[in-house]
Amino acid sequence: MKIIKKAANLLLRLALALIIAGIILFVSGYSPLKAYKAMIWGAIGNWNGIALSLVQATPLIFTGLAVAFANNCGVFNIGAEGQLYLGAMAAGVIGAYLPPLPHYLHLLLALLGGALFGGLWAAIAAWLKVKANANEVIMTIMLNSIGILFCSYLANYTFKASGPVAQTPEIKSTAVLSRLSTGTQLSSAIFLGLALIVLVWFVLYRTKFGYEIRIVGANPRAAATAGINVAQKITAALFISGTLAGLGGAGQVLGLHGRFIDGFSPGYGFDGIAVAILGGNSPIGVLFSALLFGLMRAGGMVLDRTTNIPVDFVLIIQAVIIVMVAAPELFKALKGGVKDVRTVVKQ
Amino acid sequence: MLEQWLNSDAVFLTVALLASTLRMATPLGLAALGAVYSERAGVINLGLEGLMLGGAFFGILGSYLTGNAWLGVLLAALAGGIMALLFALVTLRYKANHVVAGVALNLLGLGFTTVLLVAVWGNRGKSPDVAGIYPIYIPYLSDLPIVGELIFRQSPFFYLLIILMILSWLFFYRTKWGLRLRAIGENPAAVDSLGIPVFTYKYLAVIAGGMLAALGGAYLSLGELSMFARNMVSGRGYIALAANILGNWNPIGVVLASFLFGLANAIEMNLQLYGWPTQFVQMIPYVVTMFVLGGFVRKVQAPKALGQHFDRSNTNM
Amino acid sequence: RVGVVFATGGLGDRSFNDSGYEGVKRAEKELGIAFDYVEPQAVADFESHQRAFAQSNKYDLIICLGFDQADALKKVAKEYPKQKFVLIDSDVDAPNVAAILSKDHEKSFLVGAFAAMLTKDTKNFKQMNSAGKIGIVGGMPIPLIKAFAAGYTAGAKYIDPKIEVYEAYAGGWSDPAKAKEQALIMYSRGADIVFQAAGGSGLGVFKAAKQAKKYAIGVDSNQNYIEPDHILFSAVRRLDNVLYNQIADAMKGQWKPGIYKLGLKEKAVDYDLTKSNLKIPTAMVEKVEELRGKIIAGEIVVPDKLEDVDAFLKNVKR
Amino acid sequence: MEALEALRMNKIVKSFGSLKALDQVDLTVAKGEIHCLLGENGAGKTTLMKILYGIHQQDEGEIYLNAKKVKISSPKEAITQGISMVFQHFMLIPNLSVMENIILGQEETKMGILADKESRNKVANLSEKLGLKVRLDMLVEDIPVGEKQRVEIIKALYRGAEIIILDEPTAVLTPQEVSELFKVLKTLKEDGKTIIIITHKLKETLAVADKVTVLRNGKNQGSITTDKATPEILAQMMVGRNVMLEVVKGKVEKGPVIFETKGLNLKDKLKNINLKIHAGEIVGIAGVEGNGQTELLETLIGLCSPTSGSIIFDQKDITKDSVEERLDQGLGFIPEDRNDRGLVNNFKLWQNAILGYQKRYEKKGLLDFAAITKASETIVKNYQVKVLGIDSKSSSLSGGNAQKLLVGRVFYHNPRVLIIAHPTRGVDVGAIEYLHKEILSMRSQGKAILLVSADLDEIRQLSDRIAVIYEGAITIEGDGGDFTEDELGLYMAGGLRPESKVVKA
Ligand SMILES: Nc1ncnc2c1ncn2[C@@H]1O[C@H](COP(=O)(O)OP(=O)(O)OP(=O)(O)O)[C@@H](O)[C@H]1O
Ligand SMILES: Nc1ncnc2c1ncn2[C@@H]1O[C@H](COP(=O)(O)OP(=O)(O)OP(=O)(O)O)[C@@H](O)[C@H]1O
Ligand SMILES: [Mg+2]
Ligand SMILES: [Mg+2]
Repeated sequence: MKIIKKAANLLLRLALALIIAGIILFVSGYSPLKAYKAMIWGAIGNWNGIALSLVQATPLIFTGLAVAFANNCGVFNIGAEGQLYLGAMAAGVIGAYLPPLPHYLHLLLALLGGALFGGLWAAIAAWLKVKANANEVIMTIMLNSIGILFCSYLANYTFKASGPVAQTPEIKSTAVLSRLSTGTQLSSAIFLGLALIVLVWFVLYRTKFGYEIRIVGANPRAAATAGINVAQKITAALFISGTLAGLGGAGQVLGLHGRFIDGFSPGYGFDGIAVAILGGNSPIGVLFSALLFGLMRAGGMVLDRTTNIPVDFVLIIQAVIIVMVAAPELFKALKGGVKDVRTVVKQ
Repeated sequence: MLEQWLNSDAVFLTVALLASTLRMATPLGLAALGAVYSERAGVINLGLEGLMLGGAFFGILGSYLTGNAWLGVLLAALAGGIMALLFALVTLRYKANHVVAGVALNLLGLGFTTVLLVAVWGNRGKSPDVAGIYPIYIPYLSDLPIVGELIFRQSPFFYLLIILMILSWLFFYRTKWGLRLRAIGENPAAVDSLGIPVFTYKYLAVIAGGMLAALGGAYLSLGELSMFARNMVSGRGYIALAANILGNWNPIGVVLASFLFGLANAIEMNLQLYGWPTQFVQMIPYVVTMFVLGGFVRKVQAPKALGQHFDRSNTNM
Repeated sequence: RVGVVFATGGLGDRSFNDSGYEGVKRAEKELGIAFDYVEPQAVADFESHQRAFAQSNKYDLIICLGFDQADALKKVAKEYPKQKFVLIDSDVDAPNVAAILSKDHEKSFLVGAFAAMLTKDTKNFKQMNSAGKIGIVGGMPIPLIKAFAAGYTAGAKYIDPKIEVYEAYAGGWSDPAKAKEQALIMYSRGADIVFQAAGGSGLGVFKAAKQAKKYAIGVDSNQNYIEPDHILFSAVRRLDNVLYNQIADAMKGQWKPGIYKLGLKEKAVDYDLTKSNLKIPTAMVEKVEELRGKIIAGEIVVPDKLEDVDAFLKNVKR
Repeated sequence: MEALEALRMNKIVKSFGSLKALDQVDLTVAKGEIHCLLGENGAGKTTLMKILYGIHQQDEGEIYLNAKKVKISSPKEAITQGISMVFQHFMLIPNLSVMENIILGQEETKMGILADKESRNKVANLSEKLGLKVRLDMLVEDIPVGEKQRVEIIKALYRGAEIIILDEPTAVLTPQEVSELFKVLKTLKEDGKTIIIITHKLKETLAVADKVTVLRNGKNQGSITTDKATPEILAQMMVGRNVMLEVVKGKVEKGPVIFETKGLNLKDKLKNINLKIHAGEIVGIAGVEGNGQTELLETLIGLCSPTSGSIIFDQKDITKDSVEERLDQGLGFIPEDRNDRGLVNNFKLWQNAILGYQKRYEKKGLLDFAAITKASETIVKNYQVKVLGIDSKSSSLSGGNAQKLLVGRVFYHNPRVLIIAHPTRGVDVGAIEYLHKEILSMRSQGKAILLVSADLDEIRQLSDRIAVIYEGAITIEGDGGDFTEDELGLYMAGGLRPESKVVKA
């Protein structure tokens, strides 16, 4: 019941957002209706659309979970982007260079590698925070740039595939996360994501470890007094956060690109921040907001492809939607406004 | 002897290095100052990137329409203020999460400037050249050896930064408004209970922050290139945010932090010329930051109420 | 009807995508074709855009710009064997794909040779010094751009082995301010000519040339008009022609799949002196034309990797 | 003759959602009167005052100042009406100086620039006149609570208020500080100021107030002048039943020493602390806030490790053990500030009920919800925590109930040694009576108990032995009966030097 209410409320917000964005479009001389037909059709109109939305949502599920997990322990991990890159690179290298192995073993190793390197990258920030109590926000911002450049180096020199592109060789078939349906890019990576949603939910809300993580996040002093090793929990939380982001990168490489490509991410890690916070840092919330972002991206792609509306409007529309979903009071106010209008019209 | 030394390559190169340091630091410094204002009022400003981009665009537009670069600067500040006002409304009045609202602001900044770029000049890449704001040589002083070239032949924006830094410091630590702002960032309920209009301060601070960030953007467009190019801020907003933290939310601190970033950048660009692997050289600024922060700047203290929504009737006091 | 999938970075990059766009525009005007285009935001988007165009099966030709579309196209081309594709800057070997690579290193070689001669020409060019230094500012240190650097260096050192070539990267395609600073640094260290291969960032290089009263070289399309008093010439690549011709062939039913490596020989790349106010001495032009001849004749094989430049200089006969 | 009224609140009604915090409450205060508001935790005292101060808006009812009807919709208006309020939780900015905290909002300036000298003089005069000593240039985060409270009061007076509201100002003060404060209040009364004070301490009420108004569950239980009142009557009015204000302490055979500290030192904070606690014994640590109590507590529980010395628990040296290990061995800890180290507000009650003992509710890595529910419900039942259910947020507990939860949590998990700090701070008489009973029952169960409190009555009523801590050292130690209240107060103020240490066998 509560869920349904929430969903209805969310839909209302989206509708309102689209109205506002529609006004902007209209003022700029484009037809909102055409735009939304394209967007909505493109995002959920047919199987391809749905698949596309899911494809776009997949990496955000991982990065959103990553950021959310850290937030639950009171650590702000802006570094998901860098961790995603490290994970992707590790998975790409393992997938391409390991001698032939049984399918699932190879795949498993690639995923584990991705998780491990993503985690270690985050652990650096954790270590600096705990040892030197360095602010994790800057640390992770810096680690983003460093990690991306480092991977770029590896893709340009150490593990470069021959050819004009800075990318690693194609991964062996034994390391592939199989595609779900031909004609779409949807891969089983999304199942991994869904599984992780459940797993993270379980860890956070059903285990002592998760309980302690969340206590540290809510009141570290009380946690310490209760015999919880705060530093250790923070480190663990950031490490796990990193592994989740790393898995996200691995998923893109093993399921979508089939190799690490320099600069493959348009900022999945950064969107993960918005996804996590919109989702209230709860795994379920992350799932929904990741799907929302997926729909927006997919809709945007189709809007760009099938109409003459410049792609830049997609950014604007997304901004409006995000604000509308993120600002409870604004929604209330507008609803009030709408009501007033209705009453005025009635008289 | 001195003559000789002054003309030596070493000196020449150092001066050049420091000169580019100042140029790289100026936009960061202005934006970081902006961050100080809004964050001291308790509002996380992840939207710097968008604000800078807005400033960069409207600076050019203003100069293009009026033919006067300084009017461009004015328009930039104005636009920054208005964007910030929107941001403030969404975060303060409508209680949106600051970080998310910031992300949205960045999207909006990129989207809108590009749309307008096309609308005004029918070109998605860059604006035409307009009257820019060029370095000014301060009479006599600029003829001094070294310092003359280094400090007294800079862009007006640089002097503006230094002046604003000093004024901001005075504002925060010597005026009652600054005192109140600092207090609001720590404990708005307490300040409110003394009859001080907390929200007015928050709004004004966020707006001031937006204007400063916009000036940072305007430096890039008007001060460096006399044109606007799509997405030309390219991530400086986030670096400015880092500078604001590294500088411990203190006007002087953040400007120094910006100079640190500028220096690291300048060094990086010089080292590239020695043919080392680019990626590694380009890591330098970030590694330096981590080293500095991990090594020296142990205790950075964020305003306690940063990112929190204040509601008088709902604080337990 | 033609569908175009641009490279990430999108229109307005003042080079690659834009000059491609010009070609298609011209085809629209002169051949009366219609076209739709899309500007992907991420590498991940290519595949679904290509596929959607193919699926709709409204398009006689689908043009994919950018090396990083190859992987996606491999898949999609197989799924739609009847759909004609054109791929720019990478090679996909398929019966329904025309993959076109341009030998950017060849044009870079020529402008490099020019630069090597000009940088010492202090009597025709007041601003030149005799330091014998030139530079190139790239967008990102990726193979494609390093090919520019390789050709440029090889060309310069072919003329004068003692020439020093500064090579640096802005670290992005949309950061003119940084590119400008990078160029200023090169100038302050004695370089007189800087070649830009940095997309949108490259505009900063021209600003630097203007500010330092030095010289720059444009890229991809003829950019001389941007700073006619400071841009000596542009190393152009006629992507517009390439696309125009592909479309024309398709219209006439003469379109052929295959992998085409287009260079000076095919007039796909060149240098362009027009629209600059700076006069290049004819002697130099003759020298460079002679080099063009040797390259076309295959006597000179320009390296496209920096690693190979030294070997090239050792073995090449002057 | 009837003194003219300064304030009249008429039929005030205030609800928070479904909860009716104030129901038709009347309050009349005469000019130049010290008026005390009494009531259990959650009775509505703070809410009523927050309405007067413009923080909350009443749903119904009117407010009259000097017989003039007024509408107070913000603290600003309250201040301009000559009202100022000292809140029950400190409203100070920790990283600003005392000075800055006081002048905030009423700064003296010369053309925009802060005029330090002027403000300084003004503040100095004020604290001079009232004999409230504060160090103007200290950061507030570095000063002890007592001084913080003084700062709050100066802050209120600095605004030149006519009506001054004090919400539980004495909760954290020592007797000396309290009597100082009351002197101040009396002087203010002389100057014709009107004072409304909220407290849970009946003796204080009678000592300082002219008139008392009692609230219960948001309803007005009537007013009474102090000359007609006794603690028993007031308690009766508050709780609605007879309350044992004096605990009866049975005799308990003390067992062997089970907890002991040997020459504990912590930088310059703790100096050579030697304590022995026997089974079935309560050792009370009396002392003015900020004389090392916090450090002592944190050292004993393991939050910081001593620079020298050792802690012995059952002949076992636990100096090196982590907090966790100490809890496992049966050390129970009730921290001084429930909201700081005690409870995780806005977490559910059951989540707080197992905090520190979560280990015991783990089955194969998972939380054993059956056990947790059982435990939480038992705690709520046995320790009379007033709450809707174990799923409601602990932030919705009133202080008294929050404290009961905290105590219940520790007692329920049967520790062998108890370290209890300020167990009844900010808690109403009913709850105090109850909590004291529980602590004594722990004693009779043979637990070794260390009790740190600034409340001398509490110390004297409960402790078998009393040690006075001053500037980080135990200056004197003796049997509970050895000290009169005044002696203790004297020692706490540093009246005796360590060397003249008298220890009774
Ligand atoms: N902002 C609020 N929102 C919801 N409920 C509140 C709020 N403030 C107070 N209450 C509720 O109103 C009732 C009265 O609270 P109030 O603070 O007035 O009690 P009190 O008499 O001050 O208690 P104490 O002696 O513990 O300070 C309590 O039940 C409390 O839970
Ligand atoms: N914003 C709020 N929301 C819900 N309840 C509140 C709020 N503010 C205060 N309360 C509740 O009002 C009641 C009385 O408030 P008050 O702050 O006086 O608590 P208290 O009894 O003094 O306990 P403490 O001293 O621990 O705060 C408490 O239950 C408190 O939790
Ligand atoms: Mg209260
Ligand atoms: Mg209380």
